[in-house]
Parts: sequence; C-alpha cells; structure tokens
Amino acid sequence: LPICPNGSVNCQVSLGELFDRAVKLSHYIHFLSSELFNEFDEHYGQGRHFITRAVNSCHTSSLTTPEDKEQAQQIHHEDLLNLILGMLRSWNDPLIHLASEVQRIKEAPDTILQKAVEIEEQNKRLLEGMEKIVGRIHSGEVGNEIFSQWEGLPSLQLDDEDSRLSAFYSLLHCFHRDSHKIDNYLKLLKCRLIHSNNC
Amino acid sequence: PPEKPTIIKCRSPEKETFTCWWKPGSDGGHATNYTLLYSKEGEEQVYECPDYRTAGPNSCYFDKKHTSFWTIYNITVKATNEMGSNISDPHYVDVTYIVQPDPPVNITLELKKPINRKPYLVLTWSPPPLADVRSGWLTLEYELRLKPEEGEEWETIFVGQQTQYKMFSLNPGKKYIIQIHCKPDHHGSWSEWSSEKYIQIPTGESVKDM
Amino acid sequence: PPEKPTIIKCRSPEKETFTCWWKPGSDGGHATNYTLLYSKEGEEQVYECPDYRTAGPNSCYFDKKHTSFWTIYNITVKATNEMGSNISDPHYVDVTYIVQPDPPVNITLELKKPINRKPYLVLTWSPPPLADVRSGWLTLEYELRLKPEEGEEWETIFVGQQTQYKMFSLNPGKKYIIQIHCKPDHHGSWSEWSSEKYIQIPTGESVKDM
Repeated sequence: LPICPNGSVNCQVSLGELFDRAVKLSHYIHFLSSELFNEFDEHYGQGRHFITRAVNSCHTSSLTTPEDKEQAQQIHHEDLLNLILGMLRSWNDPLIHLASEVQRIKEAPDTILQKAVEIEEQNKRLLEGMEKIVGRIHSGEVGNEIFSQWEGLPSLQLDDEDSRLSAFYSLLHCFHRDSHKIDNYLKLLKCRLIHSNNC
Repeated sequence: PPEKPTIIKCRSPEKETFTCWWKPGSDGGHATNYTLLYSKEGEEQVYECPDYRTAGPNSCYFDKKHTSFWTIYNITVKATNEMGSNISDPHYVDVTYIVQPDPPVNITLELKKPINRKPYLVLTWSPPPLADVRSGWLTLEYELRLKPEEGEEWETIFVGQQTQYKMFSLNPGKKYIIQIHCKPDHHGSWSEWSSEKYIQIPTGESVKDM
Repeated sequence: PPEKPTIIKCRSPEKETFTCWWKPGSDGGHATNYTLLYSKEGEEQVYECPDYRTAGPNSCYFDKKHTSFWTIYNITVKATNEMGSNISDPHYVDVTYIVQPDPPVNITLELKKPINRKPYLVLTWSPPPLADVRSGWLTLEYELRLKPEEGEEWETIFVGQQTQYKMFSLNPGKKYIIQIHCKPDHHGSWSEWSSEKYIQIPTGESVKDM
C-alpha cells in the first residue's frame, strides 16, 4: 500500500484530525466575529442602543439549541452534529449577503470589509469540514432537515441609514452568538468522541 | 421610601452557575426587604431569585437549573419598607460574558539541565478545581508573569491552552517570582493571579526551589 | 516514451493555498507535455491542475478555492510526447502536513546595560506576514541560532511561541551572527532561516549593531 503522508494506512484524514481542524477553525471564526462585531459597534453603534432591537431577533432562534452544560451533554452526538450542520447552513446565505452589502456602507473601514469576506469564506470551509465529519460518523446519508431560512436581505438594503445599520448590527450580534455556540459544541464533541471526555 | 439599590456585580466561576450582588441604598433606618426579580430574553414571565442565602448577604445565587447561556437576563432589585419601595436600574447579563474562573493550582517549577545544552525551567499547573475543562464545556487560556525578586517590572507571557511551559532565557544566579492566571478562551475575565512561586536559578550546578 | 516524472515537493506557506513541483524524466529529445492530475480521498472524480503558471515551470499552484484541508490529495504527473506517455508514482498530500511558513521578519537586536549588572541582549521578531497567527489559526514556534562570526558551530535555542528572547551569556568583545526560523506548532516543517543579523558585544562601553 502506498505510504500516506501521516502514516495512516487507508490514506484518509483521521476523525481525530478532522475534529482538531474543525475546532481550530470554529475558534478562529468566532474570534473573527468578535472582532467584526466589536469594530462595527465602535464605529456605528455608539449611543444608538441597537442592542434593544437586536435582542430576540435571530433567524436561528427557531433551532432548539442546548443552553447549559447538562443539556449539551445529554443530547446525542449525532443530533448535536446535525444541529451544528444546520446552524452553519442557516448562516451560509446571510454571510454571503453580509459580505457584499457591507461594501455599500458609507466609509466602512477596510478591516470590516475584509473580515466580513473572510468570515464568509471560513464559514463555508467549516461547513465542508462538518459535512465530512458527519459523513464519517453517520452511517446513512447526511440529513438535510435542520435549517432556518433567513429573510433579512431587504433590511440590509433599507434607505433609512439608522434602520439599515441596526439590521447589520442585529445580524452581527446573532452570528457572534451562534458562532460561539458552534465553537463550544464542537469543543464538547471533540472531548466526548475523541478524548472520551478527558480533554 | 428606601433609596434605589444598585446591582454591582455578577460572576460565574465555572460557566455553570452564577451569582449577582447588589448594594442597598440608604433605608432611613426602616427595616427594608430586598427582592431580586429577573426575566429572560424572549420570555414575558418574571421570576424571583431562587436562592438569597448561598452567596451571603445582598446576593442571589443561580444554580445550574436556573443558569442559561447565550440568553440575556434582565435583572432588577426592589427595596421595600413601610415607607414604600424603589427599584434598581435594570442590569442586563449574558452569563457567557461574566465567567471569571478561580486561579490555576498545583504550580510546579523544575529546572532541567540537558547535557550539551543550557538549563531551562519547566513550569506545570492545573486548571482551578471548579472548572470542568475535561468535558470541553469550558476551555481555559493561561498567562504567566515573572520577575527577578528585586526587580520592578513583570514580564508577561501568554501561553494559550497549554498547562506546561518551558522558560529558556533566565538570568543565572537570579531568584525569580512566578505567577499564573487564567481566562475562558473567548469571553469572560482573567482570574486573580495564583499564589507566588519562587525559584533560584543556579550560577553553577546546584539549584534550590523555595 | 518519456521517462517517469517525479513529484519532488509540495508546500503550503499559510495553510490556505499550496504548490507542488515535479522533476521531468529524460524525454529523449522529444517535445514533452506534462499534466498534473489529482483526486481527493473517497472521491472517484479526477481533476486537472488549476494553474500551471503562478508558481513557475514544472509546478502546479492550488489557490484558496482548490485547497481543502479536510481531505488527502492523490497527485500524479503524466509526461506525454509522440513516443507515448508515462505517469509518476502517486504523491499523497494532506495540506496541514506540508505547511512550511516563510521566515520570521523585523528582527531587532538591542543591548541592554543595567547599572549594576552584566549587559544582556534582547532579540525581538515578528511572524511572517502571510501567517495570521493572532488567534491560533496558525500557531508558530521559533528557534534561533547564533555563533561568533569566526566560529564554526551554531548554538541552537528553541524558544517556543515567544517572539522575544533575552541572551545573558555572551562573550564581551565578540561579534555574533544570529538567525531565526519558525514552524507550525503541530505538523509542518521549519521555514528557511531568516537573513543574518550581526551584533558586536562591547568589551568596554560602546556597541556597534551591524
């Protein structure tokens, strides 16, 4: 048999390595989303109380996600993986529009534009990785059922600047929260499945 | 009526429970009773503090069952006495952002002297006992600081999620003070610094760990 | 037919893109054409090199869109001319394992002369521009080497993830050459050594930084 790069016999990336890379990527994506959210808030949010309109506005709030350690530990790993997959898919479309619509914000600093584009790219990359992981773990076809449709594009294109900026703020606030959930759930799953809860 | 109380701090030590403290206003000498009320994002219902005792006076302790993450708590404290009542300003809390762990423990310092290479110092430590890092629910990052005993300035080194660190550039003959603290990987605040550890770097061969 | 080509190296500078190079076999003087073909683990489909030009002759450059670090690439190169064709042995690539960063940059050397103590040298450097190291996406480790200018043997010091190092034991009056290189913390290989930096350790007071 040909020698594989890391000595594995059947020439494929091990599940442990897939989880390592997924966790490193989800950590990085949340780090980027924190920087983007904070920078946007500093630049456009001061004194405008956007938070009051952002609360309870996330398009993914219809997805039932674990909200404490016990719930997260009780959920079956296949369900939690599917949930992560569903959250990532639900963010694919809004992040594409965020990356393009943010270019039209007046005097938006380059750092905000670059981060919006990179977040969209890395989120797609993490989705690819999660589909690979789920494909490895799930015996059957990768389920497509969990998904939450985003209808927010019109609000990113409103003429009234305050409403439009508030819509951006809410989207960034929601992604900041969801990317943290994804990162947390992945770290939990990695410890459970790869390190038998002994990280 | 009693003066408006103020909610001064909320903290979670291990990302599973949390506590809030408030400071009473002046009560004009009348026996005054304090009630902590809270509601959660996306819900109309208002709840009362589940436990006023565990965390001492003027506090409310939320155990695991009453602690949710990624959701905003709207918390107020009401002071009531025979003259009337007064409510604090609302305090908004997402427990994800108020995690402040206890300091790391079991800090050990060991001087290694490889044959053909310079001696170096190996530090190891453990996460605070309360923090469940094994399950992956909480991930901690560490930072250490050191300075020569008589030195003024601390040198701080961020070491990420490792619980071991090798120090190469230490001044022979010097006695160093070393401390470590930790923080959740994304949000929350640094713990207090750990207790001080001392180590004497040998000029020659011998070494003494204080 | 042309001799079998050999894939000699594949490298990713920042875990986002990668390039492979091959060495042609003898072609008997016939005009020979080279085609790089690859498939991904668990997939039947075979793709052709997306870009033969960017990285120069006998190379294939995979941009971000064509680079996945979730899969192992099975890569072969086919040599074809009028006499026939020949295919290289398969070369398996896992992008995470072929990360070789560029060398560190902005290396500075500063001689510190504390009043009552021996002078010491402080080296600082920055990670290669391409690698976004701030958040642990690509964590780099560093190693430095130094030797007296006329000396033969390098002394190598591993300094972990620090981007600063203090050197205490240097011979007064000597002129030293110093270089640094870096490597990803898990898989991947050391970068080239940085450009040489010189520093003259003073016998007396004055110091000259070449």
